[in-house]
Amino acid sequence: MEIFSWILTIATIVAIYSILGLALNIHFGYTNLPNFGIAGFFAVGAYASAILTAPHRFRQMEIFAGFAGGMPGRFEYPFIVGIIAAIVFAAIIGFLIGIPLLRLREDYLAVASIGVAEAIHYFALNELWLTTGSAGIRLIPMPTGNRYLFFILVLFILAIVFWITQRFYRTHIGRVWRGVREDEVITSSLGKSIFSARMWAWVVGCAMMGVAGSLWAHYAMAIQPGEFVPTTTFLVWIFVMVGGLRNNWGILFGAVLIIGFFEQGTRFLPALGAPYIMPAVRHIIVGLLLILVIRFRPQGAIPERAARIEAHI
Amino acid sequence: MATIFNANDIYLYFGGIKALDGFSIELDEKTITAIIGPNGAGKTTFFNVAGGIYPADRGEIYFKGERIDGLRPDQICLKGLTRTFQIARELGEMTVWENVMLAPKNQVGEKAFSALLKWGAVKSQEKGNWQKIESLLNDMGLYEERNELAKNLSAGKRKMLEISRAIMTEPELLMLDEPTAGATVDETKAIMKAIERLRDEKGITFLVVEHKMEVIMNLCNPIYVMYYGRNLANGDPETIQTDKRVLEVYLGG
Amino acid sequence: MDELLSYGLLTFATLALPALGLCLAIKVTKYFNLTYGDIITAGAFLTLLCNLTFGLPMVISLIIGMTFTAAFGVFLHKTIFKPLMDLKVNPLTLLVVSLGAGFVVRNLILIGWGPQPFQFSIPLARAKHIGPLFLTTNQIFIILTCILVAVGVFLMLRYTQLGRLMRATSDNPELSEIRGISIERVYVYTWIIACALAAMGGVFMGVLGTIKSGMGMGVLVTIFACLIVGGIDNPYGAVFGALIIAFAMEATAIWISPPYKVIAAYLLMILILLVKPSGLLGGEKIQWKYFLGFLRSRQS
Amino acid sequence: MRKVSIICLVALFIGVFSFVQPVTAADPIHLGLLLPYTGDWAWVGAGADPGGELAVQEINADKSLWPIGRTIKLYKGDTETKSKPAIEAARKLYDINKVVGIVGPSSASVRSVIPLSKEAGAVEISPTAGTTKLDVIGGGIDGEHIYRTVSSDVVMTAGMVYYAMKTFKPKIAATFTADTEGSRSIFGGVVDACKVVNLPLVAKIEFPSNQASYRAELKKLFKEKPPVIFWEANPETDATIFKQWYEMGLGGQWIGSDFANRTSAKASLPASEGAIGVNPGVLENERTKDWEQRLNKISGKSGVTPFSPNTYDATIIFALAIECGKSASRNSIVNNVRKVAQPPGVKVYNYADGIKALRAGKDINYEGIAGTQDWNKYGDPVTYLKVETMTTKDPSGMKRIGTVTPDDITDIIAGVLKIRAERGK
Repeated sequence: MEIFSWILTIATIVAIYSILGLALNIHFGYTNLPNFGIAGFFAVGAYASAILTAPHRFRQMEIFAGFAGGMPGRFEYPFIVGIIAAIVFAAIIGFLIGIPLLRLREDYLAVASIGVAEAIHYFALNELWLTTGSAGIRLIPMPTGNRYLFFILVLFILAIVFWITQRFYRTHIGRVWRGVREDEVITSSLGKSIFSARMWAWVVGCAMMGVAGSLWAHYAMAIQPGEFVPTTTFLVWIFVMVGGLRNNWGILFGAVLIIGFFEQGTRFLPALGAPYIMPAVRHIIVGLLLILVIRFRPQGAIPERAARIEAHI
Repeated sequence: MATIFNANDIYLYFGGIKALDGFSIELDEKTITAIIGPNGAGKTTFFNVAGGIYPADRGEIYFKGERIDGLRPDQICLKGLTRTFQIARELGEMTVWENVMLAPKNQVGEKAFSALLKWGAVKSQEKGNWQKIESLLNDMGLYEERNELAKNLSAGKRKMLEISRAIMTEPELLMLDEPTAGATVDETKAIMKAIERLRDEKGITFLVVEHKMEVIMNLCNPIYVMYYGRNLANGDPETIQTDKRVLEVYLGG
Repeated sequence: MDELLSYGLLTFATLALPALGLCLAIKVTKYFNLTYGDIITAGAFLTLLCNLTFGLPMVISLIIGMTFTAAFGVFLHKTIFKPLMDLKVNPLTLLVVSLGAGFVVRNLILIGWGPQPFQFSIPLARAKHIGPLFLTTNQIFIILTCILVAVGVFLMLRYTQLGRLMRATSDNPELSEIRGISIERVYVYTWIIACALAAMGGVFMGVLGTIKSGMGMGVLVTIFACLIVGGIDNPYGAVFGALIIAFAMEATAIWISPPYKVIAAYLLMILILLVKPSGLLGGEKIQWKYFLGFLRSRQS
Repeated sequence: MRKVSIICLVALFIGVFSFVQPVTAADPIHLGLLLPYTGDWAWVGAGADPGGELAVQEINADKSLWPIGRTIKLYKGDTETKSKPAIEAARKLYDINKVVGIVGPSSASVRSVIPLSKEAGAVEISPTAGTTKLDVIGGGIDGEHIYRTVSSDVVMTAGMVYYAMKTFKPKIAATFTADTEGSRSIFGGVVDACKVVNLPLVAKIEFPSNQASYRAELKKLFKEKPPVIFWEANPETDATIFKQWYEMGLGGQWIGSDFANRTSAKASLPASEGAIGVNPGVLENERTKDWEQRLNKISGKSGVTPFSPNTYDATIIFALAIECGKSASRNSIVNNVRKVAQPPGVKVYNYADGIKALRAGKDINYEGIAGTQDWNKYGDPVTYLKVETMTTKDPSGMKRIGTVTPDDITDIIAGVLKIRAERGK
């Protein structure tokens, strides 16, 4: 029945955004690294995967239309190569960017990371030889052929990412991260290197964002630089804060709530006046929601739950 | 007895203020040494320098014959020198057991990949650590609160928590900054007992900064007296109690 | 070369005042406010309202616009940020909240004026050669005003009572509270100044280019780049950073390639973060926290 | 807490889907109108929308002329000029509203929607996507049933160059285009067209949109004083460009594309006085005058809003295809959409005649308002082009000064396609 195919579409998008949310949880929720450059790493993953998997036909079209053609369409590698490349590139670029950024105090880090994401966005816009610029990359193959199987795939990957995030929370590395979050001086006095802890958290999160990017590219089958703008980042932040920072279930909840129901639900409402008003109203409500949540329920809908040793051992 | 730790005239300036002005100290193994001195004498500052939080402007610090000044706090800790803080600083949003579980050195789960892949190793090691921690918490009277968030503990309990955390790093030299501050009389007694027992059983050397005289005089030997970042006197309790300069600047002055 | 001078100065004139205002706000209130970009937009649109809808002359509209923007800024502070600051939340939380506030303001403006661009009703003029410069009278006026206002703010900071209060508060809020300074008052005054400067910057952008909802958010990142390059804790640094960023962008456009002028700003920012995180004229305030973590680990 | 949240979710779930009702034969035929109503290209949606409204109004006007006895109902989706919302909106149209086909979307998001239409086995007729990326896909080739009622940018750029040569006879020229997809598509077309008429381009400047200053770019552009500049940018960028161009007193004749429209004129006048736009437009004759009046009743604006004729044609073609196949199934539309739009068949000039001819069992060839809509193998038509100039004299900001018909530019187009074919090898 078609309605399910629609739900499926939305569910896929929600799942992909949930991965971004979980990554942000590792960055900000666990380690207190406010990453406002999510869109950037999302883009890195998407482009890495798209460039490596786009078919020759795309390149021919580019050349036909009078463009250089460039990298996309040269390789035609399978999806698995694409997604691995997405992870690797996102991790490497995250590492390189982390070197200057991770020295900064949290709020400076936040602002600087916005700049980084914008730089990546403009890079994608202008390096035609690599990304074909604003035209973007299309004809990206969907690995499983049909959306239903792809949804299973996305769900599977989401499950893995979710498990990894949970696992990190419960094992030592997660404790170190949260120790860094709570008090760096103490944690380092207990023999844990602050910098490597932050860097690990940062790189792991960036890699996850890369995965999300790759999935998005193969799901949309077409990407343009215009998608990877700060608004994307802010959307992720908002649903993470609303759903419940530091609690992975809360993040899933937030994603379903904001990305799924809120954004889609408004599509069913009749347009009020000029067409641009409805999205504006939607954004206003999202903004107010964020403000109110932080004011009156800062821990979000589903807060962090104290881990019990009995459950652990 | 062999020297485990010595610091030769350490200087540290904050702008114009001489926080440490050529302070020197030498610790023998398995002793409980105390640093006393009026407020602002630079006791905590010395801890911060020894712990690697502030780099010293001048002077050398040796631990087990290795030079450790200029190292990061975590590197110093890994060498076997752990310090606690004057105002108990707990990792508030983490439970008590997590706080202590954070301390043990080179755990398998510390590397991201082994945390994901080496299930068995991680599990068994954490079980082992927990057994140690369990008994330790029992001794420290924290077992009941093991699943509490650390921020909900009383001041005394936080001290206990901090000390237990420090112990779990299995140090050879443990530097305690006012371990009994804010603790009730009983808690103070418990802490003193714990310190002595650890010295005798585990052979840990202690360096203690303390204000409570009864603690110092009953527990520590030798005692260093610090005054405006300088050594004023040192020796066993009797000598200190009878030392004129000390009496002047410190005891009743 | 001379074109670089003219264009650089013009870009500088659009960046300097908002950068200065934001710098003051951060210095005093101790958090980054992402709503600031949309306050810039609000300033431009409020002025547009007076100038276009009510047909008032430009200068008067600007003054009214600045007044209302300042009032609006104070309103935001009182309703959204102050309650949280009273709860002593950390700066980051305020930053995230300001993000939401920005969403709201931006889209309110969008609903009010729609997505299409606007122009102030100013007669067109041709540029003239004045020495090395090639500018219209309006542009010269704007550049001069910008410099004068900046200097005025510096003098205010140095010599007036308010300036002293602001510096005292930014150096040590607790202490100044003990001294009996009403921090809230200082916050409010700071916001008034910051928002007035924002409005002025927005109007300058409008006069030199066009006005559009969301214009401020676009320029905000560049402004942050100015602050980081110049040193966030230093008002002189903010203006200096604006100067550097402006000329870097225009130089890139002239000698390298126009599309890269935006990247140039961000790359410059990252470069500065790499070599001197505290900014060119900034103190060590940013670094100290992680000499623990990173700087030391590089040495050993 | 988790329980509560799950309950909330379920409630929301029910809330959202209570909107959805099943479709039965008696209901109106659902047709999708997927346009960028918001985002960078909001003006495209605003311009095209009335065309669709008008067409539906005319189709549903007379009960006796309803396609297969059912009315047509438009469901609108907003692409927000981005692909994520475009996909979501298209999904909703296909799955929830069960549309038989989609009119739209624009170049910005068309590439993300094609796979969806392909999977749905539905026809997609874009009234606004001029991008040359569609020149070699669609028209039913490997199952991508995407057609256009707007001509490719190749045609428009040919028109631009043709008009420039005819009117100004320049020795050299230059291009000044934004770094957006539409602009790059125009740029590619202009470059090839200039090769054909061997008009050397002394400067090819590309710039980022929505910047505060374009002085450096303009300086570069006019280094060799080209008498003609082919440009494309979005309205707010135009406003900045023209203002600063005027201030710098650089001279030269601007020739733009469909982006040189009323919106950009409103934004950039008076500085842009005299700038020319060559864009898809209707012929000047009785039929279109009358059509324009009907449109104005709907749009409440004077004149022909951008892309409204193309949207009108696309909607009409859908209705005719449904009648032709005697079925509102996606598959039947796929099979019949070409039949009604292009030769062979009697030329019909409006919906009523078309439907009557079909009922009389004739083959028809719908000749649209925007153009003859006779598609090539890739489903691309060659539409009429109008030439307008930006001026404060006309209240709308644009004054029509000429027309370019397909015949004028066939040679140039042929030349361009030849160049491209060679490049394709």
